[in-house]
Amino acid sequence: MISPGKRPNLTVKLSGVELKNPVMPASGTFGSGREFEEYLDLSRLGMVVTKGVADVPWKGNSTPRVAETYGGMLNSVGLQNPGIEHFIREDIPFLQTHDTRIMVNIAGRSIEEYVRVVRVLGNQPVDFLELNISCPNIKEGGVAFGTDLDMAYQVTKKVKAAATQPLIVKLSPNVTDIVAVAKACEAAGADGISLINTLLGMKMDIKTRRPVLANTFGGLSGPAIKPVALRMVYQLAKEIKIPIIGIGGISTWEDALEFILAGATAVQVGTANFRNPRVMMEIIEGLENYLKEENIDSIEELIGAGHESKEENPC
Amino acid sequence: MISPGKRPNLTVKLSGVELKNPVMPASGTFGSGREFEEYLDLSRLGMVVTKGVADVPWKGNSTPRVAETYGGMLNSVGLQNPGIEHFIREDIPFLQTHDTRIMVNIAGRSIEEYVRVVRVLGNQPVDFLELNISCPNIKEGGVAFGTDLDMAYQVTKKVKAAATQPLIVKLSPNVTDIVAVAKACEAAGADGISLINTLLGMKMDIKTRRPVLANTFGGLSGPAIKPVALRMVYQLAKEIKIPIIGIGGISTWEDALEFILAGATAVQVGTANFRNPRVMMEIIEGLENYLKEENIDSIEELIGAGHESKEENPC
Amino acid sequence: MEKKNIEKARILKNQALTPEIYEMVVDVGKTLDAVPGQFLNLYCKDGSRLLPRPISICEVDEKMGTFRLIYKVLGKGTEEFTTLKENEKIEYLGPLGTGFTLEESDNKEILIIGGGVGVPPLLELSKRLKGKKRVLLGFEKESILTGDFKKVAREVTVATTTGTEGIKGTVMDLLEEGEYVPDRIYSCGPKGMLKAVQAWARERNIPMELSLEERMACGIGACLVCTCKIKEGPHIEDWNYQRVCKDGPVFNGEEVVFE
Amino acid sequence: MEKKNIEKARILKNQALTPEIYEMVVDVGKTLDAVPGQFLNLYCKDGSRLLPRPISICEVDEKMGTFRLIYKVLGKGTEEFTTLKENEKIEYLGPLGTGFTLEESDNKEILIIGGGVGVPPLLELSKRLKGKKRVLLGFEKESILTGDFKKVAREVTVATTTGTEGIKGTVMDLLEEGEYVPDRIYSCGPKGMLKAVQAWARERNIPMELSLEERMACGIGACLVCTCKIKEGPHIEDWNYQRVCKDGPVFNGEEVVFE
Ligand SMILES: Cc1cc2nc3c(=O)[nH]c(=O)nc-3n(C[C@H](O)[C@H](O)[C@H](O)COP(=O)(O)OP(=O)(O)OC[C@H]3O[C@@H](n4cnc5c(N)ncnc54)[C@H](O)[C@@H]3O)c2cc1C
Ligand SMILES: Cc1cc2nc3c(=O)[nH]c(=O)nc-3n(C[C@H](O)[C@H](O)[C@H](O)COP(=O)(O)OP(=O)(O)OC[C@H]3O[C@@H](n4cnc5c(N)ncnc54)[C@H](O)[C@@H]3O)c2cc1C
Ligand SMILES: Cc1cc2nc3c(=O)[nH]c(=O)nc-3n(C[C@H](O)[C@H](O)[C@H](O)COP(=O)(O)O)c2cc1C
Ligand SMILES: Cc1cc2nc3c(=O)[nH]c(=O)nc-3n(C[C@H](O)[C@H](O)[C@H](O)COP(=O)(O)O)c2cc1C
Ligand code: FES
Ligand code: FES
Repeated sequence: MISPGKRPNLTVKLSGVELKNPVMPASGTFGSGREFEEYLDLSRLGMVVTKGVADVPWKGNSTPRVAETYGGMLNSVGLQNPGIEHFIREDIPFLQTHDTRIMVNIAGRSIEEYVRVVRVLGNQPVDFLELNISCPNIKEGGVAFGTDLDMAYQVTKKVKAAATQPLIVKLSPNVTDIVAVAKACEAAGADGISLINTLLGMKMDIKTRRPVLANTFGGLSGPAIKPVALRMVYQLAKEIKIPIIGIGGISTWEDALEFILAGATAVQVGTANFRNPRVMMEIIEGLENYLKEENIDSIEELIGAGHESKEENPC
Repeated sequence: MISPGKRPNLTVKLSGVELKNPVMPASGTFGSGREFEEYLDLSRLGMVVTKGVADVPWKGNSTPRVAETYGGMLNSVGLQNPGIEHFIREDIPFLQTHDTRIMVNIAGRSIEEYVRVVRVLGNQPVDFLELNISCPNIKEGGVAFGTDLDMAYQVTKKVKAAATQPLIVKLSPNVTDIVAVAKACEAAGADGISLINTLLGMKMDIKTRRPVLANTFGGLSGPAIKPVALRMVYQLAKEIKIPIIGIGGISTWEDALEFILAGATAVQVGTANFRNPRVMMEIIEGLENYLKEENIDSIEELIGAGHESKEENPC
Repeated sequence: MEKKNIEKARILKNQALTPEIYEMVVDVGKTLDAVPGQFLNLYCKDGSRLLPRPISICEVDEKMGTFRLIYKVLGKGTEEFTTLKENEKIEYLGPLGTGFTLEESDNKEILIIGGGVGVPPLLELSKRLKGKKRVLLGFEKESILTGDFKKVAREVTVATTTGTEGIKGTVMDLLEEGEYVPDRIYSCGPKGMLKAVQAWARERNIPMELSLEERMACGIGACLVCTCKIKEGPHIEDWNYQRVCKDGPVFNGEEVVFE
Repeated sequence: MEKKNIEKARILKNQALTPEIYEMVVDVGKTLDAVPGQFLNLYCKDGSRLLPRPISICEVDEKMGTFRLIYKVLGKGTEEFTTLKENEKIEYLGPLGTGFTLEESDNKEILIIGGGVGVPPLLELSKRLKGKKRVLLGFEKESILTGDFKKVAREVTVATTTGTEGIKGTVMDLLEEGEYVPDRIYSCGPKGMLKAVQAWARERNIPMELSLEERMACGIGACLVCTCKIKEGPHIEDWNYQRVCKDGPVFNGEEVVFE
C-alpha cells in the first residue's frame, strides 16, 4: 500500500546497484545519449546504455544497413564504433554531467579484445559492463560466443576476471536452448543477463531481386519480436538466480510491465526510440501511474509476479 | 519471353511431382479445406496441406489457445486432431472431389507414432507427406525431434523407410543452426524441407498478471516472423539439394516472391488465411500478373534467383 | 456457387451509449440472411492488429441490409472502432457461426438471460422468438438496450452490481427471486453466469441454449483455437472439443462442459 | 531547455502533381526555424510501419509555420500519405539534419542541379541564396516545380530522359552542353547523378555542396544506419563514416566518397 501523498517507488536493485527506475535504452539505439538530449532528460533514465565499443575503431558494414519489416526492422550496422579511447575521451565525460548510471556495451571479435576493453574501463566511472556476445552482424566473434555453451562460459569467465564493475552478459535469441547458455554464463560468474539481442533475418527487394541489406542478413528488432523475447525472459526467470534485463520490442509501459512480470528486474528500450525519441519518458510515467492506480508500493513487488503459482507449489 | 497470348507458367516441380502453382496453405491453418470451400476454389491451389494428424485422436491444449501480438499471433492448439482413421474416412474422400494435390501433415510423440501414421497412409491417394518435427506446443516429441540433430536424422530415416509418398520434413526455427538440421534430414533421405514452423513465444496479460495462453507458451506466426523465415530459406538454398517450401508470414504475392527468390520452390500461407480467407487466390493472381508484366515465361526461373551472383562466382 | 468474401459496410452511426459501450449501425448495401446469435468478424485498419474482432449481431434488417452492433471498448481494436465516422467504411466477414434455434410455439414461457456484452445478441433473438418472453439483464453499472427489449418482451428486469439501476445484484439474484418456471431458456454472458444458469436450469430440467465466447483467430472453423468442451456421451469424460466460431457460438446448454 | 517532441501538423493541401508525385502543405501552428536541405520525419499511422519517412523541406514559411513537401509514391508509407485529407493531422519530427550553407555574396555565379525527388529541397535553397542562379533540373518524364524555380532563378533548364519536356537526356547533358563556369554548385538527386556532378566540378575545381540520401531509422544521429563515406585526409583510404541524417544530408561535395 502506498502511503497517502507518497510517490510510488520505481527504484530497483540490479546486481547490488540501485537504479532510479528499471528503464534504460538498448545498446546501439541511443548512441551515447547525446543525440537524445534534445528530446529527453537523461537524468530521468534508470541508466544509460552506450553503443557497443571495441578496443579499436570499427567501420561497420556497407549501406543499406536498414530495412523496415512488418512491425519491426532489420539492421546490419556491424558495430561501427570509434574505439574505447575515443569513447573514454568523448562520451564518459559527457555522461558524467548527468545524474544517471552508465552501462558500457562491449564488442569484440576475440576474448582478448573484450578483455582489453574491460581493462581500460576498470578505473573509469562506469557502473556496469554489458558484454555483447550476440551481435549477428559481424563475422567472427560476436554471436559465435553467444551460441556455443563452452565459448559463452570461457569469454564470460575471462572477462569477469578482468572486470572491476558488475558484468551483464547479453545473449542472442538465435539458439536452441537459451537456458543452457544463460546457465553457462551464470556459472562463469556473470552478475546478470540481458536479452534478447536481435533475431537474424533478411529481406528481399523484389525490384532488384537482391537482398535489401548490403550485408544480406541483419538483426530483427522491434515489437514483432517481443513475444520471443518475453518467452526467453520467462524461461530464464525460473532457472537462474542472477537478475535479468529484458529487451525486445518494448514500446509502451504495458510492454515493460509484461517483461517485469515475466521476471525482468529492468528493461531496455531499443527500436521504439527510433519512432519516438521520448518514448522512455512515457514508459517511466506509465509505470509510475500503474503503481499508483494499483496501489503498489514498489515495482520490485512485480518482478516475476506473472509466474503461475502452480510452479511455486507443484501438485 | 512469354509468347503473345500465352499465360505465364506457374507450375513447379516439387520432388518430381508437378504442382499447378507454388501456393498452398500451411498446415493447421486450413483445416482439411472444407471450411474454406465457401471462400475459394480448392482446385486453384497448388496443393492442399492438411492439419496435423496423429495415429490416435489428440485433444490438444486448454483455452485460451490464441493471443494476438504485434504483427503476428500466438497459438497453442497443441495439435488437436481426430486421428488418422477419422482423417482417412472423412477428409481424404472430401479432398478427392477436388482437382488438387494433397499433402498430409503428420504429428507424433515418438518415432513409432509417426511411422504408424505413415504406414496407414501408404495406400491412400495422397501426394506428399509432411513430417512435423517442429510443433512447439506439445511436451514430448514434436519440437524435440526438430532441435536435435541426431533425433532429426533418426526420425526422418525411419519414417522415410516406411513412406510410400515423397517425404517433406518440416523444421523448427527455434534452433542455433538450421543448416545442420536440414542437412541431417537430407542425409536421412528427406525429399524436401519445409520451414519455418512457429517461433516459441508468449504474452502476458497485465490485468490478470498471468500468461494469456493457458499453455503459457505458444507458437508465433504471421508477418512479424517473415524476416526470420526468409533468412532460413536463403541459408538453406545454398546448402541443400532437395527442394524447399518456404513458410512464415506470407500474406501477399510480394512476400511469396521474396521466398521464391530466396530459393523456395513453393510457399505455404498460414496466418494470412485467418485475416483473409481468399488470400491465396490473390497471391496466385499476383504472381501470375508479375510474370506477365516482367515477361517471364516460367516461375521456375525465379527460384533462388535472389542469391548474389558473387556466390556463384566467388572472386 | 458464388464464393464469399470480405465485404465493406458503410457506417450509418457509431456513438457511445455509455462511456465504455458503443453502438454501430452499418449498411452492407444488399439484402442478407442472418440468424440471431451469429456474429460478424470486423477488421481493424491498423495492420499491426491482424485478427478480426468477433462482434455479435444485435439487430439486423435483412431487407435493408443493415446491422446494429453493440461493442464494449476493451483493447486496441475496439478502441480503433470508436474512431470510425459516419460514411466511413469498415470491412467485415459474415454473418458467421451457428445461432439460436427459433422455436415456433406461441404459448411457451421463454426466459432470456443476458449479462454485460452478452446482452446485444439476445435482442434480435427476442424480436424473432414467439412465446411469452421474460428478459433478465445484468450489468455492472449502466444498463443498455432495456428500452428495446421492453418493446418485444412481456417483462424486462434489470440488475446491476453497483445498484445504480434495477436491483443491486446479478441476474442470478433475479433468477432466484422471481418464481420462473420457463419452458425454455436462452442465455448469453460471462462464463460464470452461464455456468450458474446451466446449474439452475439443469436442476429444473429446463432445456436451454447458451451462447459462448472464446478467443478466436479464423472465425470460420479452420484453426481450432476457439474450442469449448461439449458432452458426447453419458459419462463425465465423454466430451469433445467443438468450435465456438463454427459449431457455436450457440450450443445446447445441456451439453456444455464448464470447467 | 524545452525538449523537442513529435508534433502534429494540420494538412492544408495534399494533391497529385503527377500520377506519382504529390504535394503536401502542412500547418504546424507555430513559428519555426528551418534551413534549406533539412528534412522532416513523417510518421505513418499504420502501426505495421514503424519507421518515420524522411521528406525534404521544399518550401517553408517560418512565420506562418507552414511547410511545403513534395513526395513521390514509392512504397506503402508514401502510399498511405496520399490518403490523407485536408484538415487531417500528420505527425512529424523536425526539421532535422544539417542543411545547405547560404553564401552571402550577390555577384556569385551559382549553379543548382537537381534530379527527380532531389529537386524539391533546392527550391527553398534557390529562394534563399543570393547570387546569379542558374537551375538545371532532370526528370524521367514529367517535370515538377519548374514554374516555382523560374520565379527565383535567372535561368531554369529542364531535361527528361523520355524527352517529354525540355531536352531529351539528363542533367549531365545539360551540364556538358551549357558553358557553365559557376563559382559554386549545389546539387541533390540520385547517387549516380551526384557522382557525375562531383566529377565535373572536381575537374574544374569548383566548390560544391551535395545533398545525399540514405535509408534511415532514427533520423537523429543515434543508430548509425544512414552512414556515408566522407574523406578525412589526403589519402584515398582516409575516410570515415558520417551520418546522412545528422552530419548531413548536405555535405561538402569535395569530401564525399562515392563507391
Ligand atoms: C462470438 C463472439 C461474439 C462477441 N460479441 C460481442 C459483442 O457483441 N459486443 C462486444 O462488445 N464484444 C463481443 N465479443 C467480444 C469481442 O470480440 C472482444 O471484446 C474484442 O474482440 C476485443 O478486441 P480488442 O481489440 O478491443 O481487445 P484486445 O485485447 O486488444 O484484443 C486482442 C485479441 O484478443 C481477442 N479478444 C480480446 N478479448 C476477447 C474476448 N472477450 N472474446 C473474444 N476475443 C477476445 C481479440 O479479438 C483480439 O484478437 C464477442 C466475442 C465472441 C467470441
Ligand atoms: C534526407 C532525405 C530526404 C528525402 N526527401 C524526399 C523528398 O523530398 N521527396 C521524396 O519523394 N522522397 C524523399 N526522400 C526519399 C523518401 O524518404 C522515401 O522515398 C520514402 O521514405 C519511401 O517510403 P515508402 O514507405 O513509400 O517506401 P517503402 O519502400 O515501403 O519504405 C520502406 C522503408 O525504406 C525506407 N526507404 C525506402 N526508400 C527510400 C529512399 N529512397 N530513401 C530513404 N529511405 C527509403 C523508408 O523510409 C522506410 O523506412 C528523402 C530521403 C532522405 C534520406
Ligand atoms: C540499429 C541497432 C544497433 C544496435 N547495436 C547494438 C550494439 O552495438 N550492441 C548490442 O549489444 N546490441 C545492439 N543492438 C541490439 C539492441 O540493443 C536490442 O538488443 C535489440 O534491438 C532488441 O531490442 P528492440 O526490439 O527494443 O530494438 C542494436 C539494435 C539496433 C536496432
Ligand atoms: C493455429 C495454427 C495451427 C497450426 N498447426 C500446425 C500443425 O498442425 N502442423 C504443423 O506442422 N504446423 C502447424 N502450424 C504452423 C503453420 O503451419 C506455419 O508453419 C506457421 O504458422 C508459420 O506460417 P505463417 O506465419 O504463415 O502462419 C500451425 C499454425 C497456426 C497459426
Ligand atoms: S476461430 Fe478458428 S476454429 Fe474457431
Ligand atoms: S538514421 Fe539513425 S543515425 Fe542516421
